Amino acid sequence: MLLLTPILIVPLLAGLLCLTVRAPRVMAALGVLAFGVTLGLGLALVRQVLARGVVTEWRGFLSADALSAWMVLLISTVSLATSLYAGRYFERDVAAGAVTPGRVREFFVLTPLFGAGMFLVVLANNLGVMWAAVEGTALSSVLLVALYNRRTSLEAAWKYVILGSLGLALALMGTVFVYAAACKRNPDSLPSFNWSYMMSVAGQLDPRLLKLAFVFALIGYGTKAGLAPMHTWLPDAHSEAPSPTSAMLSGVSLKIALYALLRFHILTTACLHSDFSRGFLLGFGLFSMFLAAPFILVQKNLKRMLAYSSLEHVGLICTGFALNSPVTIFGALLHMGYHALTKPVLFFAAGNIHQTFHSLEFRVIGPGVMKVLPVTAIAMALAGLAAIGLPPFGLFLSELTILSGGLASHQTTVSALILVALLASFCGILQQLARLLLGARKTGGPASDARHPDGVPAMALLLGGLLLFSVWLPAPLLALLHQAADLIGGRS
Amino acid sequence: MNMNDFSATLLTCALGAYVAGIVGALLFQRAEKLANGVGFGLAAAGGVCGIFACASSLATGAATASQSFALFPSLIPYVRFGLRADALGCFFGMVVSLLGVALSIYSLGYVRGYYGHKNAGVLGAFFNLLLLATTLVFLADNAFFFLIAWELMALSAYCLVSFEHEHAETRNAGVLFFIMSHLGTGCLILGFLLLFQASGSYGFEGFHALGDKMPAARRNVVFLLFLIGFGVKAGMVPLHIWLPAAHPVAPSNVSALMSGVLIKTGIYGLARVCFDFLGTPPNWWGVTVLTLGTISAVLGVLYALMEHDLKRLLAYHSIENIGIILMGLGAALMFLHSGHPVLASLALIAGLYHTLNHAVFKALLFLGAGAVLHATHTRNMEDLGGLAKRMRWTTLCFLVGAVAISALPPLNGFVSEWLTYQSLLQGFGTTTSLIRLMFPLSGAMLALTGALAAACFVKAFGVTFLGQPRGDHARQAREVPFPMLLGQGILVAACVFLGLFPTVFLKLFDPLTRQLTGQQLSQQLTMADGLVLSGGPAQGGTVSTPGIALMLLCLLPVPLTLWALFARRAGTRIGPTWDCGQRGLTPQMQYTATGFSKPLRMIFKALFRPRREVQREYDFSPYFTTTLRFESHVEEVFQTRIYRPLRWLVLRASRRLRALQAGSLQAYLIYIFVTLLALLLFAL
Amino acid sequence: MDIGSHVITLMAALILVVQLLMTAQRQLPTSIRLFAIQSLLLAAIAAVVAYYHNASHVYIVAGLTLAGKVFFLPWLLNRLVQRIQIHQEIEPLFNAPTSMLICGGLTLLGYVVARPFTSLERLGNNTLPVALTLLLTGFFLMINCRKALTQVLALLTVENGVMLAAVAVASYGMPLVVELGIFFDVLVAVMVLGILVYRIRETFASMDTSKLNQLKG
Amino acid sequence: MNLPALVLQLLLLLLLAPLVSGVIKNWKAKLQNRRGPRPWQVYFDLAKFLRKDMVISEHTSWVFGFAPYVVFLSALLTGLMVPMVHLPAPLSLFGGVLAVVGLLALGRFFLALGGLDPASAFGGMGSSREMTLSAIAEPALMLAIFTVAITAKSTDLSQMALSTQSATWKLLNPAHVLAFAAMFVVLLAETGRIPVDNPATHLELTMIHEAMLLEYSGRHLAFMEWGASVKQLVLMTLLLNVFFPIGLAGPGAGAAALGISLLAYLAKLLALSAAVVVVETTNAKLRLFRVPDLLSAAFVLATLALLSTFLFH
Amino acid sequence: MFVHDTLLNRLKRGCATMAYPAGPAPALPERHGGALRVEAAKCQADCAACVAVCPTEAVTRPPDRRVALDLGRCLFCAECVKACPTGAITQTGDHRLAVRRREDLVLGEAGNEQLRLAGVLDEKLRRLFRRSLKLRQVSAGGCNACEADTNVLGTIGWDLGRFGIQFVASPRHADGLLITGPVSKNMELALQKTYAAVPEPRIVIAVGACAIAGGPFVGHPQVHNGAGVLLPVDLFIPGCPPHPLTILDGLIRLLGRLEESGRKTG
Repeated sequence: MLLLTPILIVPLLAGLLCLTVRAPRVMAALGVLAFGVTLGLGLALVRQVLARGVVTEWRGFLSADALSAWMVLLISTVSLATSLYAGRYFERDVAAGAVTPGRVREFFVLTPLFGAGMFLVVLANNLGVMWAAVEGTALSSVLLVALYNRRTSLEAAWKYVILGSLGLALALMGTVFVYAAACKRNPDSLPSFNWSYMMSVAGQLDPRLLKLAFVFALIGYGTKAGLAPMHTWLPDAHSEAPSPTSAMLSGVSLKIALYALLRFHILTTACLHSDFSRGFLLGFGLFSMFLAAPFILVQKNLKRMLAYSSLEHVGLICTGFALNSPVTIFGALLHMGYHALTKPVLFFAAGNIHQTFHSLEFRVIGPGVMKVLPVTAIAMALAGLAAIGLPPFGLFLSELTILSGGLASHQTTVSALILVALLASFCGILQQLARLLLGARKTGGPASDARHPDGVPAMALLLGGLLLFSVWLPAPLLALLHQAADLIGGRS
Repeated sequence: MNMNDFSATLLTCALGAYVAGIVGALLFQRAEKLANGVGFGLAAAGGVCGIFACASSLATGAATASQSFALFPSLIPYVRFGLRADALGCFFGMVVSLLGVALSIYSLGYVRGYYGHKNAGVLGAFFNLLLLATTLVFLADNAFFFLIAWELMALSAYCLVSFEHEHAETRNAGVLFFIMSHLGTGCLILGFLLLFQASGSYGFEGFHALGDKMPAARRNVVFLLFLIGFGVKAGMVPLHIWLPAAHPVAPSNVSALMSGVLIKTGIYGLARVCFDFLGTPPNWWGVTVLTLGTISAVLGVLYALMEHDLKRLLAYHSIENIGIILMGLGAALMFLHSGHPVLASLALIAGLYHTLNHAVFKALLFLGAGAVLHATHTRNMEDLGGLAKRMRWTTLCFLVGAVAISALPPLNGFVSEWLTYQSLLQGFGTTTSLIRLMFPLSGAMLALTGALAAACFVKAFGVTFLGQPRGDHARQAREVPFPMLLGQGILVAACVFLGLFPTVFLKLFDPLTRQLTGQQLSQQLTMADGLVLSGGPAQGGTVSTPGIALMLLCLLPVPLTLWALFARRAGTRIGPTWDCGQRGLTPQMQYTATGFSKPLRMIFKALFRPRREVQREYDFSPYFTTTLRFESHVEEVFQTRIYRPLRWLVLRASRRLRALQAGSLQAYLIYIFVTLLALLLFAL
Repeated sequence: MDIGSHVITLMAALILVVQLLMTAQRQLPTSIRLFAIQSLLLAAIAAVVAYYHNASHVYIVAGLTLAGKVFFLPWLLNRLVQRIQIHQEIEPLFNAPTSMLICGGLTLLGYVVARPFTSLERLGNNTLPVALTLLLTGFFLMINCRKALTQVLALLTVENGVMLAAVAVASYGMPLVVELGIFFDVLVAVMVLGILVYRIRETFASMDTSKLNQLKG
Repeated sequence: MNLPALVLQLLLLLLLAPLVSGVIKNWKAKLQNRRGPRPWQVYFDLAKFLRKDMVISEHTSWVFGFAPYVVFLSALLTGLMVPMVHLPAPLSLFGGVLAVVGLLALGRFFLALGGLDPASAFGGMGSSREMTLSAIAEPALMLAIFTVAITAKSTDLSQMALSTQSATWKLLNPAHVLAFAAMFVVLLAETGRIPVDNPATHLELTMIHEAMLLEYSGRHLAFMEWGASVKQLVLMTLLLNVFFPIGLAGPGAGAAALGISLLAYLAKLLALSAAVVVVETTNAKLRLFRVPDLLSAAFVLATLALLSTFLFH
Repeated sequence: MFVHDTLLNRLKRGCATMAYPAGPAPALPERHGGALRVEAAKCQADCAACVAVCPTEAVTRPPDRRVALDLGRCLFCAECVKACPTGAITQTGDHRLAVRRREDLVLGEAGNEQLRLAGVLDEKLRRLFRRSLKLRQVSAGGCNACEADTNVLGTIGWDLGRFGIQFVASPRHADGLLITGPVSKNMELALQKTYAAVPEPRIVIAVGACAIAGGPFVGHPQVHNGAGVLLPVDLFIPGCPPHPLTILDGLIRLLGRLEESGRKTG
């Protein structure tokens, strides 16, 4: 029974249907329906993967192993929450005149395409197709970032597209070199570009070529994944995009690029059996974490702070993979899941605040948001506490797993550095959120609007999921993550 | 059902009561009175169960043989929510439960002040969460669960500290508290992970006496990490700045709980790590803890003397008492190193008994301060005065607390300081190196601290309760509702009982010292069937607080006979206070808190660096001033010399780093280009 | 066989020359035309490779490159230039001589990096170093010029560099579906860039990307 | 502890204390070449105060009335813990030197509160200065006690006296002499003698101990004065019987030995009083903020004593 | 060294306190005329020489009655002695002037040509204060002459302390007030409050003409003409200022420490 293709087709169809439909409410419903279906398919895929290890379709063109199944789950959850939130969000935006109905239609068309692109990335077996899919997601998200047509969002979109395309060009060069290594092995027949094939022949590939390929892929996909020092587009894009889009960008699109980089990392380790690629990932990961902390500390804009916090979390996930012990990789995958559940809530809350206060500057919003938007403020507080890694929420669990894995494999200094970076960003975010949410309302500014707070179902879904999975890790999910961890660690 | 199951079930229902308290308080948020009743009622019930559970398992010695039992099945693979009510955990559990009961009853009355403008339900919920988390911290039996409980405790304490978050001062204090606490937790996480690395598993049993198996360098690193981590939470001097900021702004029942129990988690941690995990310590550990303890004690009381905000004064006193406890622990570590387990357990008992005493009388004093705040809506001692006649029972309770904290004989402060003196005295003979000079010197500093504490509490009690009311708030003060008095009454009873019958409590310490140092001292320390407390060696000096109290009563007939003989016909007349014949004393003529501490401010000028500004406005001649503004400051050395410059440096560096993201696309492209070139050139 | 490799080497050198020209001059229309020539040369190399390895799908690739990059994209960009009436590139970051020097350095770097892999090529001995140089100089061109449209062109030259590497190193290009994917992506990318350039032109009334610096910190 | 010894010591304490302060006043007068009040004048004063009425300020609370009894009783209780004539002091089981220091601190605590209660500026000033100076004196006192306690390996006063008595050379031991000097300075500070505070002054602004009693009258004042004199006797006895326990009757001593012990005790007491009188007449009162220097000098003396416990023997 | 020299010097000087009252009283200076003696019989019929010359109208001679000299108001300037042609008023050189009742101070009637000696306190007060009397000195507007003479009693020569009499700082500790000065309006409240502050049983001693009857300031609107107006005075010690011996004599006589025959006691 076909499983992978519908995951791709359903969002594509939803996107195209939105072109014809008139009412924005219907478009939102379509989006929710599409990603609801993909979530269901994703769960089915997980059961299949646990049963058969790898699920392939179209003679190996689409293949899904444990890692990609896990990514499918993340993508559909985040996209579902985003489309749930986007419906009411744009109603208010249109009412406030910030965006024209045409643009809203553009949003509802592009978001499912964006989702479909991401699905293709994780399901594509062929590295070239994977590259094309990542390029596709990049392009669709550019127009989403430029939705508001303000000077700053255009600037952000331009930087996003230039840096993104440049990065992907380098990534393409990396893919070409990988393919060249494959061709060198058997020059006569046209080798298949499939990932599974590549892994089977990894042993005989030319190590020097693969090193060069990995370097290009690292810079290329690293730019898309927002690893420092290639992260400069990230704060601009995530802060200027409409909140649903920045939720998707931060929540999962960074991880898609990281997924692609991971594929190259697995390939290189399988071929070189050395710490070559691991060292780079470690270096860039730690650098991202340490670079994010000062920016968070002195940040003046709410969504930019959340963007830097994503930078820090991606850095942590990348370092988790780079520590290369089964426990740390398991921790990193778990962290991906929890971060995907937490970050969108923060962006939705930021969206509500943006629409109420018409600004994202801490100075303008000022203290006392709790008094103006109680429900949003509470959701933001909970998600904030989760983001800085406090126990009731899962992120503490995954961070501690990564750290204990690091120490168990005797990489004490690196774990200590990770801990220092986490503490630094903790101080920054706590200080900013406390100054923002608590306190008495200063005179003037919008009165506490008692109307029904928007975006609650989306936030409730994510926070509920986060709390549920912080306390309970269902067995199939656990098995999936262990399988994925073995895959990345190169032991399966 | 043997004793172990009995205490286990009691413990579980205590925790259950707290959880019910949280849920109940949140559910009935709308009905304030109900939320208050349910929330704090259940907290009190939980406390009572906790006391019986811990006391019973300590008394019957079940604590030593207790196994850990999982609180609830953990759905996460390698995390096990195991509790183990061992001796040390039970002792601290008893402290938190005892305080839980008294404070909850007090809160029933205190929270009425919040009806109408603040949400009593949320306060009740977080109060229960704090009690739950603190109890779990004491009873957790693996590092993972310990850290989770530790962070939950810090989180709920943060929410409680910034409960009245309308004022910016409260918010800043809350953030400062949480950040410093979390930095401490960072050190703890690293420490526990290093232990996990050495032992292979998270369980505390695996960590037992792990120190001997670890290389010396790593063991010292682990010790320093734990010292910093737990030192921040305990409020040791260099890391204490959050304490005088956070406690005054929190609601009084919360600051009582924080001062009474929260900072004791730091002491529990140090005791658990230094005595249980790290095996026989090198000498410099004990010396460091003793020195830091002494410095904390002296600086704590000196800064307390300069305060005229009642709750900041009490907060600084918490630092002082933590210093005294650390002196006990430090001395115990040094004795463990020099191979005197009996003396080590004496010092340990001194430290831990002072922990219990401090928890009780500090909570009592904070409740007193809370009652004053509830009645007069101000914490500034300069506006109070004359409350003795208006709030009769609160005055009595505060006086008992003041006598106890100043370590004056019949009450419990004296007993634990007497034990500390005994251990310091007997410590002199343990080594021949010059280190032994530290004992008498820290003994002298302890004496200085005790006397300064007495001076500080004469000021605090005298200026707040005696004399004439200085402000109209104080003039209209009325006695606080009954539950608040009952809460204070329980703690007064505890103070008196702990003071008069220390030998009863020494038996509770037996399982504890047997677990940590392998000694059992209760026989050695008690004489004359429990009435007299001995210092250990045969003729080593004894004290009997019940004896002192009894003799104070027996000597009462002496003045009474003198009265009967001479003064039967003498009458009493009420007249104005003697004012050298002036027109009458105004309240402003009384001695103020600042005035009271003026001599000490002059004597310790080098430390305080007092600064005073006098602005004089006059119309035509400087000799006829119309208005005079006087301002005097005492410089908090740690803030101005260490923390503020540090913070300024970090912020300046971050701002300079911000220039990296200066907006120009060219710069961003150059970053990527340089990275690419670097990798191509060097990495291949 | 060797004639083919000579031809390819020649065309690779020509591509490099075109690239250096583009770095030096400032006129927008001439840049577009230079890009068209470069794409033409690339299509030619693809055709030669296809001829010698008689791989049918490479012909399709060559044809697509010809259609897309030599005719369609330059036409699109020229139409855009007319619409926004800006022809002159303003003061670049480095003046002409320094940028030429830097390109020289980058070429040297390209050769150093590519040296161990020249054995891979079966046709034309140093197309890989040229491809790498093309990529690096395209990157440098993007840094150097401030006009949005020139940045698009620089991006396309980088993309040409990658395609050249693909043709040179992989025995005869990549599988067709990958080539198609890449090709369409490039097309869509240029269209999106065009839309953005147009919008920036409307809101900022100028094409100078250095004005895009409000987002700080 | 046997009851007759306790009652005897109590009576001795009550009767001897006013006599000692009377003797000191008389000798001071003699040294000022005037006849001065007779040594038993203090009895007459106390008797008169007891008979007189009391005028209590309207602002005072119950603490004002409670303080004199605490001062008086705590002083008496410390008296019973200190060996005066017979070696194990009647209540030596109830507390050693630490308990004595603690009880004196309790007395001082309530004395200071008594000073603050009537809301008069003098009382506040007196208690502020009293608490400050006693706090500065405390470390020197404790270090001196530690020195002796370390050599005697006990904090029990009787044990200390016994250990000093056993080795006669101990009297000339530098540690003991230095500790005695430090304790002597602390004695002057605690009992409010001239270098620190002038008991006979009329200037309220210079008083320390007297300022707290300004509001007391009648029997309260009697108990306060009596308590103060008992406290002075206790401190003197502490000084004498710990550093110079010559003639102190051992545990099983007979009547004769007790007699000799009493005589020796009185002689030593008079000698110490003479020393105090000499210091008082030949010195002027120090400025308030020069007193800490005096007390830190005492602290240095005590530290030297501590060092010399193991440097010189 | 310093201590050594002081001690030697002090011991050499020995006790400088006078033997009085055990020994003889120190001689009064000759200018001090001592108590006055008024023999009304010697007065000539309508002679009023002394009345005119007295600065404080201490001497009165109402038409129908014999001459009356009020020693309370008298400043002992001895003008009347000089002015009296017949020597009716003479100076007796007797230092014992203190009296218990105000009316005892008025001389001239048949029986009391001379002052009666001050009687002892009533039995209850005497037994209370006999050996320990603490006085609180209040200077109610005085010219500091009486205060100086009272102060002299504290010196080593007179040494008031040996009788158990002591001046104290706080009225709470005092048993009585020793008032000097004519009690000016400004000091009235202070005097009242000090008196109120002294616990019962308490005595009041007025020293000097001002305290008794206003002295030179008698009749001045800002003055209350002595303490008697406001407080019940137990002992009057006339003189302006009374010689320290007189004050001392008054005090110890009040306490009954001076058994002496001769003059009647009041």
